[in-house]
Amino acid sequence: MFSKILIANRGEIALRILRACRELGIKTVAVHSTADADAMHVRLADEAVCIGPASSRDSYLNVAAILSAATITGAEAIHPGYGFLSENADFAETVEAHGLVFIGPTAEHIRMMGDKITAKTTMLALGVPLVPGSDGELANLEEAHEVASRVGYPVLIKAAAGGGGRGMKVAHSADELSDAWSMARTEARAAFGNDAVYMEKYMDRPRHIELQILGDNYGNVVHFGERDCSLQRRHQKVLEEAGSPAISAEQRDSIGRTATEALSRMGYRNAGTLEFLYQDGQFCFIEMNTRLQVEHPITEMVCDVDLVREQIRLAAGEKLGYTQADVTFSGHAIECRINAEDPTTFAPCPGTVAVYHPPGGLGVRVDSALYTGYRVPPYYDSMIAKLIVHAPTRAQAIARMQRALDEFVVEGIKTVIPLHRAILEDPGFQSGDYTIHWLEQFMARTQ
Amino acid sequence: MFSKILIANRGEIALRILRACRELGIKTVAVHSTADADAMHVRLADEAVCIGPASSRDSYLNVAAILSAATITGAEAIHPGYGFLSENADFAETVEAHGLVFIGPTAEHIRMMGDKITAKTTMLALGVPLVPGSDGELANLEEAHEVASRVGYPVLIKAAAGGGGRGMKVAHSADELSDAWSMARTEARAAFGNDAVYMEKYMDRPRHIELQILGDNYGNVVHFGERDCSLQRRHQKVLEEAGSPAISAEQRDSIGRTATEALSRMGYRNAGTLEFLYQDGQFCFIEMNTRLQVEHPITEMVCDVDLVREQIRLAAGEKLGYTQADVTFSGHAIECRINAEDPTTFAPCPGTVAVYHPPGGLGVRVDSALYTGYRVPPYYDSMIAKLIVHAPTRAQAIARMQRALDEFVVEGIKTVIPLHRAILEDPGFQSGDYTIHWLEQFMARTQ
Amino acid sequence: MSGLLVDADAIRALAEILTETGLTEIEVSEKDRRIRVARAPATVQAAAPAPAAPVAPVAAASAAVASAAPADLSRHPGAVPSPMVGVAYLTPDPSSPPFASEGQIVTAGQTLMLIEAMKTFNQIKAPKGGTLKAILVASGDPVEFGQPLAIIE
Amino acid sequence: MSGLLVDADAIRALAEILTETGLTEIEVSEKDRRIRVARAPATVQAAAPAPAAPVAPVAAASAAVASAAPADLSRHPGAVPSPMVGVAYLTPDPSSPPFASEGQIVTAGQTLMLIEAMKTFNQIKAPKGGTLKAILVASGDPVEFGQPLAIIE
Repeated sequence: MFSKILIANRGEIALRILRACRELGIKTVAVHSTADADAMHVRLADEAVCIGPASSRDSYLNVAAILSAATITGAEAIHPGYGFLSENADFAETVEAHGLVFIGPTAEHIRMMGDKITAKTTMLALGVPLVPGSDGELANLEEAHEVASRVGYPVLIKAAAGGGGRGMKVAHSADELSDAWSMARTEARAAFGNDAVYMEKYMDRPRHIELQILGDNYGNVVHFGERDCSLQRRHQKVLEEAGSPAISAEQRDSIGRTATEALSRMGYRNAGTLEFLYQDGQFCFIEMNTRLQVEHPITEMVCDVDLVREQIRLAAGEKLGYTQADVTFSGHAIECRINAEDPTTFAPCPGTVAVYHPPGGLGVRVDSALYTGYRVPPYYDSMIAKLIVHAPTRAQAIARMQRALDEFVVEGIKTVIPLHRAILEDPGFQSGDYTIHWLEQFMARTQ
Repeated sequence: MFSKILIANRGEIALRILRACRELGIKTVAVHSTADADAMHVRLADEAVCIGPASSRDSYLNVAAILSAATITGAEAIHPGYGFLSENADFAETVEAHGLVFIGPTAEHIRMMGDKITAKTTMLALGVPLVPGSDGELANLEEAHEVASRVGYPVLIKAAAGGGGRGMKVAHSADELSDAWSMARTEARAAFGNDAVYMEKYMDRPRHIELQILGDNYGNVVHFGERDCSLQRRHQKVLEEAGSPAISAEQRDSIGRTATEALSRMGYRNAGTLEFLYQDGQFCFIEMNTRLQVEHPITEMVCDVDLVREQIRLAAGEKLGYTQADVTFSGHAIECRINAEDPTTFAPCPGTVAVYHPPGGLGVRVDSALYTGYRVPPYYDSMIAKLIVHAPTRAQAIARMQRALDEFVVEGIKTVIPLHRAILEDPGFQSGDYTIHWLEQFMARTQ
Repeated sequence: MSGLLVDADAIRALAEILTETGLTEIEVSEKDRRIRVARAPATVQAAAPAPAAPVAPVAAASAAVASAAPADLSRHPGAVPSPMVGVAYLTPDPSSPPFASEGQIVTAGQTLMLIEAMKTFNQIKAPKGGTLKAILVASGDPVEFGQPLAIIE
Repeated sequence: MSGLLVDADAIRALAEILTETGLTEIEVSEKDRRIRVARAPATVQAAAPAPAAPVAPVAAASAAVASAAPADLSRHPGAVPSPMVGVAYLTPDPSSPPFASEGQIVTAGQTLMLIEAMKTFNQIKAPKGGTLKAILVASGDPVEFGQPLAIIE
């Protein structure tokens, strides 16, 4: 096991990693920008090194400074957290080239999954289902009709060179296909100078479901079930649940088996998350995150596992030591991301926290680096706390989250706590019957 | 189910009960003394009624005021918490006479267990083992020899009318018995005017083990395993563990079966705790607490049960709905009682909490009604917080408690956090091999 | 000579600006007139000598039975505080006239009202003589310990 | 006689300046008119004007590499801060004399020491000319970003 780990991150995740290290008896090195000199993880770390000015580019993204800090403190491994350098394959490579351990997958796998096309073709080859559609470019309208009748309407015609929604048309039935085909090609030609298009099944009301996995260096891979991250605003997750209200134990087992077999064949190591769009019983792989996720605590609650501890253990070369059969699921967990933002306009609200009083009691977990008097700096992400609850049933978890939100006091800055209260009170949310569009519709409806 | 509950207590346990009510959708009435007008549970309750001045006798022990508060607010049930009126049979009776529900056992059972002699004879009759000894008064020295050789040395000769250690002598072998017999009788005659004595096995290095049980109104009783409360100072529990490092699963099952059968035959309802002295594989019943215990959270953590929710459900007439086979034990939990006391002299330190920052993260629970700026009043118990951790193993729970204690900030008043740190670092504690004398010896050794 | 002229409108206007701008103090003066408005910041420390200085931080609003409004009056020197929790009655029985009326001169020991607690009726007597400036509860109102029932001046 | 003239716009403008500048009080007077606005700091602490005011509450003592001591000197006007994390060397190689010595007059651009980071040696040059009052690190010392390396006056 390592005797000293450098934590190449800030905020709540730096504190999360520090806690895991402490409990493993591992010394910690906090690196920080000048703006974070008073951060909680800096104060609690065994050693702290200022690595640069407030700007992330010159501090938390400064590979040379982080490696120098590791060298001068004698750290043996680097935990990248999430964001910043966590999915930077070059960083992982450089860390290993310096004889240090990168707590995460291999640089090769980070690179592979960082390229969205390569990620999809790799997963497809390993038997993981993608969004059904054409095998690449459509030759002509006849082929479009053939593929559409195979995958089922509605379908989406997309520019091969596309992006940003341009050159993208929906056909809800065969009648609409010819028009969609022409319009997509015209738009694609205009936008990208290339009228090649391909077809995908159009998922009009999908859920965002992701699967947590862990692998050791010896080909053993287990999954820890799914998280439902459908509640998003502008592709930012707002509230997550484990398990998903839409997924049965059988479905979990089935997609879990597919995923763990694929990753085991790939030789994937450490933590990773497969993201799927899910609709009508079908999981469609969209991407893989080769790192710890923000929302990992809800999985920890339902599976009674310490994922960061596991990451460290596995990076140190230990074996998983358990199999899929040993992973059990108990109760339901919800996480609310508390951002320092206006709850209606979502304008970030950095500033001084006049009063910080987190909720407590049974089944409540708060992951936050906030404290009374802390100044939320304006330079970084606005997420200041994660409120996580666990209870035997989803209904009890909702009730527990409501009471915890009512106890949570953050004064001096605005937070999205009122938005979370409103979501939890809504019958639509309570029913569990929502899609990735639900939250934006909810906000349009309530504002 | 009730629609409104009056919480007849203060501090962390009032907040604990309030949280359970909130999660059940039950309205709460906080009653409080003038000294507690700014208490957290008062602020969070749906309604609050000031019932008297700071003195407990005129407020939290004021039956008339509490019942009037229940009447004017329309509460249907009263939760007494622990301490104050929780084990007052007359109070329970009066509550029921007013047509309200007392959340606890029957007045009859409270009264029965409140009398230590009746409690013991009742339990003995129901098959629960007591400390072995004579059946009442010893007729003569010969009988003393007979009993002593039956129960095994060392033995204790105690004044039948005694108390406070007077008229109490230990004999470690048959040689010492005659002297002990004479001296005990002489002391008993001098102290109590009555030289009747009886004999008990002298447990020289017992552990304090207690068993949590729950019963419904229909004779169903289950237990939730044991808590080891051996770490005491002047009969005050300081740190508790679940399970006990000394008790095997088989021993738990065995004493649990004995206890639940006894309480089922007795018709015991709601929460209760059987306290035992435990030594050399033998459980000896000493008393029963007919209420929620301070240390109930560690049981909640290892059994994944909400005991206060269960109390309320059962008081409302619901059935347990599960059997002993459904109760499972997972991992290890530790509770540190954080008192506002000097950690070496134990002098109480009421005052203003300049900074309150509880620890957070995975497996950490804080039950406390403190907040930054709160004034700890000098009138009540000095316990200001309970820090509870849960982890897969005892070693991990100890490491987690250590990191949580390191994160815990209570400034402005002295607390016993340094004592807990010292205990957790001690190899003797870490070995798990301790008795009810360990803590006082530890303190004598380290100071 | 007339008393001090209080420009209530100006004060209200300043108070509004105070709220709007988040200031804690505004002082405006002109010649020998001066208005200063202030609002103590909602901090936890700095403990202004308020009747109940530290206040538990509460995120969700929560109501307290009949305790918010009379909080100020409880410090009034002529306040008659309730000695118990119960229900107030201003008349001996529903058909009778009240024990006492506002504006009336009362003598020490005179019954002002009843508080019912545990099915017994307790007489609340005037602690001193004077003018009964105000009766602060109505018949049937629940009252808590220490709640001001009346003001005698 | 009319009430006091409240110049609401002026107060709002002052409130904005207060926010923008981080002041806690502004008083403006002209002839016999006077406006004073204040905003108490919303801090919890009594916020001493320390270099880094809010400090995370820490129960257990925790050490910070070479950051405690030089904290004060980092605000010295003549401080030369480290532009990077690394290891300081005062000589070009172990057998050579140091680049500069305390008390010496240095010119702007003169090399004072080296910082090794990622196996490259970076020259730390005097940002201005003056007397080298102090060298704050020794050869082989780890240094962090912003740490004062020397004082030139």
